[in-house]
Amino acid sequence: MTVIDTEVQDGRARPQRGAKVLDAEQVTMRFGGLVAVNKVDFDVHEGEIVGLIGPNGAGKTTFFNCLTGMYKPTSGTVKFYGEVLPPKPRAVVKAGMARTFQNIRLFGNMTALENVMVGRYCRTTSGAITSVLHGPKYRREEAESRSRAQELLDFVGLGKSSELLARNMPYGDQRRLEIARALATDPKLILLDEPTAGMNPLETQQAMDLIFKIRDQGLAVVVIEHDMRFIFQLCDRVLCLVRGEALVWGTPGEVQSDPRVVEAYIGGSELEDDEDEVQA
Amino acid sequence: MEIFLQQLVNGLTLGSLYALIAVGYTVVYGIVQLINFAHGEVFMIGAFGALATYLLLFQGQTALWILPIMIIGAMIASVGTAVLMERVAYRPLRNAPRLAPLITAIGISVFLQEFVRLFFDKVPGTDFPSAKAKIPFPQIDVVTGRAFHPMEGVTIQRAAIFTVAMLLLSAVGLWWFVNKTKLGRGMQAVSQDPDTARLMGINVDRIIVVAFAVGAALAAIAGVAQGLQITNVNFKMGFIAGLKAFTAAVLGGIGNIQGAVVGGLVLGLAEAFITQYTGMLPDPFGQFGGSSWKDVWAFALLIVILVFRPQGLLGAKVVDRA
Amino acid sequence: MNLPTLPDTLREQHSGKGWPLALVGSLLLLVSGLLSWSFDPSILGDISIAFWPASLQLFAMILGAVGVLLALMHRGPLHRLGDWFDTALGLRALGTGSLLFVVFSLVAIASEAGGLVNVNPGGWLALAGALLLTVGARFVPQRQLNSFAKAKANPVLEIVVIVLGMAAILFGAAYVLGRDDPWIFVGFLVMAAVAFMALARAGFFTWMSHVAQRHRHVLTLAAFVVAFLFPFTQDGSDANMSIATQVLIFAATAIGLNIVVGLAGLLDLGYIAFLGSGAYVGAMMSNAASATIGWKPPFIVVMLIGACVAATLGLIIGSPTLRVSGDYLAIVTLAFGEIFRLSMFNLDGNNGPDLTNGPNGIPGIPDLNLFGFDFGKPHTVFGIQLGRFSNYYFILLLLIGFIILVFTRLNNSRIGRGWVAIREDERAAEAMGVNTFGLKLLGFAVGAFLAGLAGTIKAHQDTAASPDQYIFLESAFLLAAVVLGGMGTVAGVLIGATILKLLPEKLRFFSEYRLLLFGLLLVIMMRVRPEGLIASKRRQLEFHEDDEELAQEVQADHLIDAAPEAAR
Amino acid sequence: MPKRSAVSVGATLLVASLALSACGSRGGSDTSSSAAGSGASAGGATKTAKIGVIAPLSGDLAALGLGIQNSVDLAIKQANETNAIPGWKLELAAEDDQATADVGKNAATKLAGDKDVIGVVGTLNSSVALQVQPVLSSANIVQVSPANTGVSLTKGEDAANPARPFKTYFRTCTTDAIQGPFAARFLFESGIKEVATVHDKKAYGQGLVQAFTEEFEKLGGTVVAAETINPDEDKYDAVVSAIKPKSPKALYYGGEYPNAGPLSQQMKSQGLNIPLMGGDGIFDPKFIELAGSTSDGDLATSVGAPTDSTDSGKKFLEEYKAAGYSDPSAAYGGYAYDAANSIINALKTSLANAASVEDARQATVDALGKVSFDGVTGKVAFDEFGDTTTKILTVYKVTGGEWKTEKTDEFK
Repeated sequence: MTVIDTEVQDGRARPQRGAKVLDAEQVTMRFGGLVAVNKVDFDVHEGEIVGLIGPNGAGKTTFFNCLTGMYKPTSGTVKFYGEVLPPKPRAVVKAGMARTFQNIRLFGNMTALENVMVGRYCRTTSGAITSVLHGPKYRREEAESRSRAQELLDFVGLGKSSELLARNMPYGDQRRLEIARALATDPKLILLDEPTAGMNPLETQQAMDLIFKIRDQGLAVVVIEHDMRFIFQLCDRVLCLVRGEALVWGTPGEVQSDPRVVEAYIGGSELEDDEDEVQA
Repeated sequence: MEIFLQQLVNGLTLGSLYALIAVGYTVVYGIVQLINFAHGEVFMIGAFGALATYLLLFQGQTALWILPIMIIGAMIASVGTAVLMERVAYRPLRNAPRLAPLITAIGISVFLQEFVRLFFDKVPGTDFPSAKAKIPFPQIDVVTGRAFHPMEGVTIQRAAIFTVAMLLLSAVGLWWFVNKTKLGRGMQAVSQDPDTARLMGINVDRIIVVAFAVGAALAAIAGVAQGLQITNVNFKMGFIAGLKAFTAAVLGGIGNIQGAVVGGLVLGLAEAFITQYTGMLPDPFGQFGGSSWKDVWAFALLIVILVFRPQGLLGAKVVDRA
Repeated sequence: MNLPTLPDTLREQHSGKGWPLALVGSLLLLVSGLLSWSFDPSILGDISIAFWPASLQLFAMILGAVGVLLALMHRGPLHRLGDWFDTALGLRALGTGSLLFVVFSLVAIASEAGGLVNVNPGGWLALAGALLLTVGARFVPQRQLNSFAKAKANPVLEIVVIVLGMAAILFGAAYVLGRDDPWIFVGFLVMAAVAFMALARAGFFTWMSHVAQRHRHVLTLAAFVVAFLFPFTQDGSDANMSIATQVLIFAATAIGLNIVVGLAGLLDLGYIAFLGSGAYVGAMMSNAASATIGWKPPFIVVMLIGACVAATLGLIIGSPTLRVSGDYLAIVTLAFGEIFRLSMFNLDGNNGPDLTNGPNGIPGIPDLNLFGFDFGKPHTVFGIQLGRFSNYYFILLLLIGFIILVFTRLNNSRIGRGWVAIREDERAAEAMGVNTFGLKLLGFAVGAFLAGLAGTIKAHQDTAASPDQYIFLESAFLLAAVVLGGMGTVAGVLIGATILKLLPEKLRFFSEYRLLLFGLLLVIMMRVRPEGLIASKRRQLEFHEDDEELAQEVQADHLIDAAPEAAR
Repeated sequence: MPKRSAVSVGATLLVASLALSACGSRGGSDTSSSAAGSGASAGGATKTAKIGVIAPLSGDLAALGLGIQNSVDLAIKQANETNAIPGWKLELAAEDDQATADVGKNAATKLAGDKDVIGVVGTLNSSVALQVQPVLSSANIVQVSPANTGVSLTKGEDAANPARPFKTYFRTCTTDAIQGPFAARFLFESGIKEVATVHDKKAYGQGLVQAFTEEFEKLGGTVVAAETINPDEDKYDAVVSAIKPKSPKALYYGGEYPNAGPLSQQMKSQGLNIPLMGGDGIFDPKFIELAGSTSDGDLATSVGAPTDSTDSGKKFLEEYKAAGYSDPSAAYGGYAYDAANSIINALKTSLANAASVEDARQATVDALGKVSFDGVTGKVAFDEFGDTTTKILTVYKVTGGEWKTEKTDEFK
């Protein structure tokens, strides 16, 4: 695989933290009587990889959805570059935040290239008329979209698969395609929901390399994961959520050594099904 | 006042008919989330089943005891059709893309209409009239004939009383079936959570067939009631009736059996009163009232409910079918 | 057309005998067409004369010729072509198919003339030929094939093939449309299907699709030239042209619907209302005596107004998509369609303002007259008389060309990708920044706009607009054309529209059963081939040979993946 | 084709056919000509002319349509037997219009494309005629309708300034403009001063009710309620409820029997016990079947004297019966028979010296305008608009489950 780049593989040569990209303050989310997320603080800077961990039902995905604008928090604010975004996925993407899905949600009957080109949608503006007339704007944007999409496919290591249907691609490639699609929206911040779910160790390693590579482009990255080892190797800071509350928020070392985290992971999976439902 | 009472009677009669058909939509939807678009045709086949029973066994007679046998004949025809179509057309599509069952349903609907139209008079061993034109429906003593006049200006048709009575009877029967029998409770379980129900050892396929059958049986009763009321049947009678009944089911909250009954009655009454009172409005508006526009208003109501309150009046099992 | 396959050993033992048998069978079939098939000169366009083949004889000769061609490609002078085409499979399909065709022919003769005794030696010879071919083909061994991807392209040859193919379609269409005898008509269809199957099995169409990829513009141009030439083959008769114009209007509307259903994945069961609104605008602004609007602008303006009215309706019907989707949306659109029809029915002055003249519609719409060209008058071009419907055919051809252009260009733009993304996964599309609601509305509006354009012409072509032309069943037919042909494709919709409009017209005995079969067809299609006769490029890729290995790989991967996923 | 089963016959024919094939000449039937007409060989001296029929041969109104088709067929057969037009053989070309305008137009296009078609009998429905007229007119083919009663078909849309829209269109039945008023006078004269009207909004029903209302009000009666129904509907509760409080003494219905029957039944079962009266569209046994036992007393007008009341009418009915058609001649059989005979009469002049059918079409249009003979429904002749000059009408009444003649009169 071409993505493996020995220089960043060790993951220790981390660039300087940049400006604050995302700032969540006291985010609370209630569904009826259930408090899914309770007063959580969170922030991400440019060039930083932040992890989000927690047992099943800890409210990770709910929190994630608050960050990406799918939900409007019951109280508290989420600011992106200092601004509160409207709770509309489209506006959020436009502002520069992109995401992937826990259960891969590609456009199965489109080719890999087309999938990525859909990601360019919000950065292009050709309307129906210029599209039909093949006007200069259409030609320019279409060529730009195409080359950018191919570039991104190359970047994630799928350059040769551009004409394959997404549904026919191997599982690991689908994950990477999803990342390429998210990158196509020109994000400042990318949120990855369990990017290594169902991957074997080799693929996991490749995914980690890819995430470093994205970070090295100056993007901020938020990762939700179950795989502790993966998170601790990858992230600069880690937030551990348990039952909707921020249990620990610090460097991988701090989180790893906190006894409460271990305890939470052993005994805390009561709200199993809630997460799936919220996701759907 | 007489006008009001008369429209109340008309509305309840119409509503009872809608309610009987609407149950079929709601039961099936509650269990498989399928809009059985062909249910209107099941209703139509019920009416023809009753007619065929009459023509075969009792031609020329008018005694009351014939009626239950006609209803049984109607049910055999309707239930048979519904079960067959579930088995042949819908079951193989249970995991198909979402457009497939709906398109199939349209296909079945057209097929059944045409089948009756073309072949009703070709049933071997009979001399049924051709269904290409309207066929007179038999008159039965007691339930057809001279109307009642409880007071000046109000008429109650005998067939109307029959329809409302059949609705009451069916509602009680249905309540008993759903709550008191094993199959009925199985139906409830499947509609709440098919996967768990399957794990608990409930035969989901069988429950689905039962749902189709129950809906068809009530539609058959509706078919007979309609035949007695308007004294003729034709192969097209299922389309609009089916659409209206679907509106009723949505109105009450699709998936909710009480909802279907309430929705049917509400829709029937609404239609009757809209017909009567919009026609009396001063002119620019009055033109859009009366019986010509009642279907338009019914469909407009359907759209408004689907858009703004898809869970209906009584709330329903709403599943995102996106 | 698959008989049980022979055991390999048996096939190897007799492999030498298969080819000559197949060749002789094909030759017999070819020769049989030159002999008399029946005693009775009055049936089936007179097949009683030797050395002057007609109808069924001609069809048998075509099948024989295909057989000879395939056989000679397998071994003999053309054997080098056999490296590319799977002649064995082709011959087998042809064998079974020819047998079917000959049996059909004999049944036709027997039923028309009263008994098999009326079959002449030609017919029996054809049967013998088909039998020999069937048996022989079973023993013909398959050869190692080269992939077309490696084939060296000879552009001139390829273009010639395209032109020949198109010419064949033109002559075939002109011939078959001239047949009124249902036996001959069906016989032709059987023959065409058999030839098509045989060539398809031989890989001919795979090659054609490669060729088409390389010469897309030539293909499009050729298709339009053929369509343009079609009226000239009709010898001044307008009966077929009347059907052809109906097919075009139907297809144009169906392509518009294809945007909504095929691309954006939104089921619309009230689509005929858009065609209807266009037609009503066309009618109300025409010079008809009962037209209800006094303003008579030039037709181009009327077209635009009609299209815009339809597009506005499209926006209204599309607006519930903000909150409603799936089955509920389908029912909402159905209700809108019914409301449209009932409104047109009611707006006659008694119930509401007098706009549409009620159930009687607006009759007596005069013919179009554009730039001094009167569409109602026959015109003579190159010595061939073209009637009223031919005139409309040409303008409709222009219209459908425009509609196809709009469809394909939108499909290949960011908007088209947005639609497909919505169809595939609306939430994911939204999360990728696609303006889902706006695009859905746009889909409805564009589709409705195109249908409205078609409607304004339809009003003049029909000379009337009335509510009973725009019933739910018509919407169902449109949907069926899209589903039958293949969602998201132009060619599929054209084929679907042609099948649904042409067959009932041509097979009058069948018209009574038209709707019955239509319903059955929908059910069977959904069960057997939900993607339609012609799968869209995107869907076709699913079956693409290059992907086959990959698909297996993916499956294997998923087996591995399934384990940890289940464990979670 | 007679059935040949004996092998010996086959063998003889084998020899014959081989001999025939040796000559190798083709009868000319497999040329590229696409018109339906060339199927019949133009052998001998007789040339072929076709008379088309456009009528609903399937669907709700098929009973009426088949009667028309058979009656025309009878007329053609008789003309051929008597060799009415020397040198020409007549053929029937029947097309189904399913009582739908669109289908009717296709049928007309097909007939217009047939070079042998000289005239068409049809249509049943005025709404279909509106679309058939222009198509046949553009090919200059005469059309004689046995049943269209819509006034505008011959007098144009503007009632004040009648102008004939199509020179090729004629009819053997009288129009709504006569039938409606005739009914109005009948009701008024039988002492009914308050009526309700209902129509199905179609050209026929609406025109009928309009003409009825004008005359009835002119006579001094009142129309207490005017309602419409949608012909697709089965239940008329709403309409009956709206009419009942106005307590009319009779209901005049504009439309056809598939709706009129159930309407009569339903209004009576809801306590509105007044006679329903309609035009020729409800004058059919099917009406009584659908209206049930309470239909006694319902009335219908129909054009002309009852077919079985005149000698020529009786003769027609006997011949029709003798010809063994499976469907009855129905309400319009006599008019269709007269329509066909009017065309045949015109052809006697126009085809006499014509080389081909196409050449004779204009002459046929001219000749048809001058036709005058005694038909089974009375005298057949046309005025300057193409309307029949006969204005005899009959009122029928349902008595004991059958239509019985009530009154025959000439409208003045």
